[in-house]
Amino acid sequence: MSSKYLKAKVASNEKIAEGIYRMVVEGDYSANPGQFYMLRAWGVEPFLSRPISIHGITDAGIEFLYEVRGTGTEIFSKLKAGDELELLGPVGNGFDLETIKGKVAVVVGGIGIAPMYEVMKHIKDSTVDFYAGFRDEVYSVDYMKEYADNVIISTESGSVGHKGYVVEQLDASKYDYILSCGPTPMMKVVKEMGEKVGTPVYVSLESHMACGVGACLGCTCNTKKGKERVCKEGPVFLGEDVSLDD
Amino acid sequence: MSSKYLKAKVASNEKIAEGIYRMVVEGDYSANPGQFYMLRAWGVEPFLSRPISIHGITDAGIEFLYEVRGTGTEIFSKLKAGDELELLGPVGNGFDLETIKGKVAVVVGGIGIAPMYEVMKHIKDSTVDFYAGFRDEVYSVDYMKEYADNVIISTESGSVGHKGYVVEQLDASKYDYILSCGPTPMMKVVKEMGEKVGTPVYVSLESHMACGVGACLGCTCNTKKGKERVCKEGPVFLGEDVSLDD
Amino acid sequence: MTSLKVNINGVDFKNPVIAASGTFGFGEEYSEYFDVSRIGGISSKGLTINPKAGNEGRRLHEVTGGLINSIGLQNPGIDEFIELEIPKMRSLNTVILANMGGGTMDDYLAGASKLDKADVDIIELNISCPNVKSGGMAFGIKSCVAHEVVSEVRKVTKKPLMVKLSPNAEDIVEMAVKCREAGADSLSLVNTFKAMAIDINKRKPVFRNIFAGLSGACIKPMALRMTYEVAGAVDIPVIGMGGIMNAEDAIEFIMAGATAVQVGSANFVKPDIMLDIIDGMEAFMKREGIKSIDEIRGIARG
Amino acid sequence: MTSLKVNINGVDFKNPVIAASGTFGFGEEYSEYFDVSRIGGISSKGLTINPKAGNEGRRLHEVTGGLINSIGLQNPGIDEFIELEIPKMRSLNTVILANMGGGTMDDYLAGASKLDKADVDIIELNISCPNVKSGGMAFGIKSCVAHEVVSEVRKVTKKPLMVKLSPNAEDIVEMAVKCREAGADSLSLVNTFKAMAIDINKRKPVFRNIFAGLSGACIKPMALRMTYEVAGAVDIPVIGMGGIMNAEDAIEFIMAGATAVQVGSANFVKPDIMLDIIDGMEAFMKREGIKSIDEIRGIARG
Ligand SMILES: Cc1cc2nc3c(=O)[nH]c(=O)nc-3n(C[C@H](O)[C@H](O)[C@H](O)COP(=O)(O)OP(=O)(O)OC[C@H]3O[C@@H](n4cnc5c(N)ncnc54)[C@H](O)[C@@H]3O)c2cc1C
Ligand SMILES: Cc1cc2nc3c(=O)[nH]c(=O)nc-3n(C[C@H](O)[C@H](O)[C@H](O)COP(=O)(O)OP(=O)(O)OC[C@H]3O[C@@H](n4cnc5c(N)ncnc54)[C@H](O)[C@@H]3O)c2cc1C
Ligand SMILES: Cc1cc2nc3c(=O)[nH]c(=O)nc-3n(C[C@H](O)[C@H](O)[C@H](O)COP(=O)(O)O)c2cc1C
Ligand SMILES: Cc1cc2nc3c(=O)[nH]c(=O)nc-3n(C[C@H](O)[C@H](O)[C@H](O)COP(=O)(O)O)c2cc1C
Ligand code: FES
Ligand code: FES
Repeated sequence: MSSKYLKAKVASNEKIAEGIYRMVVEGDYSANPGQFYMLRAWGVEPFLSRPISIHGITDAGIEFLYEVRGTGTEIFSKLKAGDELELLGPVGNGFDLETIKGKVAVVVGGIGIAPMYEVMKHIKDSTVDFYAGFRDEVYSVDYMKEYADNVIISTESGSVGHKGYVVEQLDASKYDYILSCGPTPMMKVVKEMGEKVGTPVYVSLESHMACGVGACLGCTCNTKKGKERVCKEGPVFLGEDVSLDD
Repeated sequence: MSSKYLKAKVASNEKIAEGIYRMVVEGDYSANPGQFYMLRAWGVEPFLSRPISIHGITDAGIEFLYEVRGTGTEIFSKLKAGDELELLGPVGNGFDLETIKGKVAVVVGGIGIAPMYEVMKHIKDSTVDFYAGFRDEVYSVDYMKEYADNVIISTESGSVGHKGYVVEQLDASKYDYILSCGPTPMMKVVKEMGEKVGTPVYVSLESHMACGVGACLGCTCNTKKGKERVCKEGPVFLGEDVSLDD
Repeated sequence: MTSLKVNINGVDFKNPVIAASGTFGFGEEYSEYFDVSRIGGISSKGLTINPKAGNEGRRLHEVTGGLINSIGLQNPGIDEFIELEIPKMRSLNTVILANMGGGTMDDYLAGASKLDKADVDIIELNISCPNVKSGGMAFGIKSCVAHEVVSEVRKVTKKPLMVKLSPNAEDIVEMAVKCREAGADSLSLVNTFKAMAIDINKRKPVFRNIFAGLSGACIKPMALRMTYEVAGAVDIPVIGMGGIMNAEDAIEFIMAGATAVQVGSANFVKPDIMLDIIDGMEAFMKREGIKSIDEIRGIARG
Repeated sequence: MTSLKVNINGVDFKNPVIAASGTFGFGEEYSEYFDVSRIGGISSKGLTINPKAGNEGRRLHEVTGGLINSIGLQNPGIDEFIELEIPKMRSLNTVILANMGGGTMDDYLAGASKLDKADVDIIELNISCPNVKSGGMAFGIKSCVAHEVVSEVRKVTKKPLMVKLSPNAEDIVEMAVKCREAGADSLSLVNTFKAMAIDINKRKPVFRNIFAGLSGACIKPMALRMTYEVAGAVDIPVIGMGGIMNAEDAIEFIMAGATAVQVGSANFVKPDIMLDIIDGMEAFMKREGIKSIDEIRGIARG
């Protein structure tokens, strides 16, 4: 699980929903679920590399699931098989899957689904309920089912599953652990629900990053222990340890 | 021949020699031979568009012949059929082909050959001797022959034709007009040879450009009339009117 | 109805997007490429009392996110501008700013006196020019020097006087305050940043004058900061510029407190980029339910 | 034999490529990615006498050709640096520069006294820090203020004292001269440029402190100019930085007169970019038949 800086070839890059792509990159990878890579497929512009979670690791290589938001992800979306990508990683801590056992809820919103495929794959001796919320179009859930005991879908538009927010479906007291990734307001609700009933909640945070390796202190968040680096001590934090206020 | 800013699709882009590419861009074009376009196939980086001469205009579109020198031409070289290109032009004056008649010598060095295909195509009622010098590899001469009465090749390496510089083959006194494009030191020699025997020499200059339309005054050269813009009054100048000193 | 109209020193602008001096000629060159009457105004290329040939040698050098230029104020002189260019500019049907430079106080005064009687809407006084008397340090570096030039020029013209600040000023806020005290009706900023490049193969500076002016996207974060600071320090209109490439950039300058913006180097990236900027600003305002640009001017100042 | 070796204030460097403060941590983070012992030196993240939590809110914002940062000198304090970090840094087997900041004169003096006895090779004094007493204007803006700090710090340490200049100085040349007069053994420049960004959707500045520091490729042409000017004004070693992305950039700084260079934001683009720069400089020198970097230092100055 040592980190490296490497160049690798894109094996495939397909659009799986509106603005959502799944890219497979060739090579031999090993990482802790929940870790991420700093990706780059350009020269100096845009200046910074982009943090993208590990979606899956297979014999064919590593998979990333990403949403097109701006310049960087737009460039990713245009990569074709054979194009080169620079990867720095795996970085960050990932989930502590030795501890997380029993009845587990995985709660994601939108592209927050990205890291959870690899995570669920590695949760052992547990039952996993997978709660996924989307604005309208549902993606990736089909193959996520592989590792989930139950799948509960919500959409804001009501196009699939429960009409409304994902958290409306969740009863935190039923679980030993809750793992969450998605928009901050959603994770805040999940964290609070867990705290109310004493269920530990792990959240995977986002932050603007420059170095990705813990050197620049640009990505810090507020934790009980003071400022911690999302790229190094995170992106996964125990909900009660971390502040989700801006 | 009005100038426009447009987007067009690359029809083809092939390597024809080491570091030399010929690109065809779709659309309907008309221009004065010797004019050029400001080309762009990227966002803000590199910041400026690149001046590239019209190599040929056909029913299929417009042809550019270019040498990979740095970032911009490198990006051009990677364009594939269907990719988009931004074109501003045609700009500049081009050659005055109403005047240029009789016994004409066209003298080029390296990629200076680019504008001359379209130029020779349009020289009427004349005999055209085409002198082309290369470092080593010879390109484009095959189809240039179409419009030339005689083709005289020189290479510095001696791989094809005369071993040495192209100007060593030229007897300026034999011609009514000489047209030249290539490295400045070469054009300087041609200009001086013409001046010695009273043969008018037209040179096509290069200069660093920003706007390409005559607005920024960044591309000026020294002429008898003072500073003139290579992108507007040029790139073609009468040799005796223009200074080729840096 | 969304309105982009602004008024600067009594002059009405269709919209707050003005072509920056030196990047747009006298407007004619670009009129082949788009309907120039749609932009808010044009600041002429920098004018001097006598015609100027400009600098020798390389004049342009590209850098990451922009370019360095060493044009050296090449221009036909104010007389020819008045005689030949103004009539053509007027036919472009937009506001005319006459950008004027000088090497001595006398140059400035002679130029301003002539422009005062000419058919231009605003005089934009470029104080980034090297001061012949003080060994070439620009008028726009020390506030006291700028104060003197602006005061004197103020006396010879009743036209709206916009003073264009140099980002190389020792203290841009003090500079703004002094220029306002000296009688400026409005301020525009920033001019180019003092910069240089070296040709490592030739082992010498790219430009004959060694130093030259940096512009383009690369300077935006600093230009925006200066605009924010200056807009907070004076009560006259501030026109922001420096690296504006799109509508979002322009809106940032407005939210920092600018009354209008100028667009320079971006014109080299796309000849009709100012139309994209105008349209983009309008689209943003519609989306956000903003009726007049006044609603968002300076809003980021809290 | 091509040699990249340089000596600064009696300290030997394998090569003139030093990691810039705040972009390279204490070196450990990057040692996973490449052999850090190959670089010339490491300037530690900015240290203060007491531990600092740094700034709240957004700390980074990307811009064309670079980034704006508002880290706010987060660091564990000089005591912890001495106890825990120096031993680890030493094991990286390269020159250690301790970059030190402060909010008051006392902070600087207390910090310098401690570092004087610590196992660091050079103290790099960061005078871009806001001066608590003078309403937050940085020590590095007015030469007289900088002169005072440097003089006092000079008294409490015998270590080589490198003063890191701010590009926001009113007059960078005067600043350099004053710092040298005050006892600086060498100068490094530039720190980040004062800049800002506005989030147009939130209608407010991106950073809590409104202003923050710009770095990266976008600042290179200005940083190079300042290095050229400063190297011409003082007779002590000048260490250039600001937007160095590759060997060509580094060579430009050397030809402008820099003894060595520092590389900051480029580390974010490619973790081992400093090795590319070192290798590229060596290749250039071989190609051009240059035996020692001294042969080209300042050569562009003519
Ligand atoms: C640890 C981590 C893991 C992530 N995993 C994924 C993933 O698996 N799939 C996915 O689609 N997205 C993921 N993201 C978010 C992703 O990094 C951003 O959407 C992306 O950087 C946006 O870049 P852009 O150029 O498309 O957008 P722009 O808006 O053009 O980006 C501008 C700048 O902001 C930064 N930025 C913008 N949004 C964010 C954000 N939300 N978080 C951090 N930086 C941001 C960019 O890095 C860049 O510096 C992750 C973020 C983090 C921190
Ligand atoms: C009127 C005109 C017509 C031209 N026609 C052709 C042609 O048909 N085919 C061809 O291969 N080349 C042509 N050139 C040269 C071509 O424009 C340059 O080779 C090209 O701009 C280099 O860009 P780059 O990004 O690859 O190199 P870089 O070195 O990365 O360019 C850096 C900067 O220098 C400028 N630049 C570099 N070299 C030159 C140069 N010699 N002249 C002007 N600007 C330069 C670039 O525009 C850019 O601003 C022409 C130049 C001019 C002025
Ligand atoms: C090629 C060029 C020529 C310029 N000439 C002038 C000038 O004559 N007078 C002037 O006040 N500013 C001049 N400028 C500065 C611009 O008007 C503008 O202030 C600066 O470029 C910053 O804006 P930008 O980043 O949008 O280009 C010139 C800029 C460029 C690039
Ligand atoms: C994230 C970040 C943190 C920085 N922290 C410090 C610091 O603590 N002390 C300091 O003197 N300079 C600091 N700097 C400035 C750099 O050392 C350097 O002077 C500046 O970034 C310009 O160089 P560059 O363009 O190569 O990054 C920091 C820069 C960045 C980007
Ligand atoms: S991104 Fe640099 S410390 Fe996290
Ligand atoms: S490139 Fe602008 S005038 Fe020629």
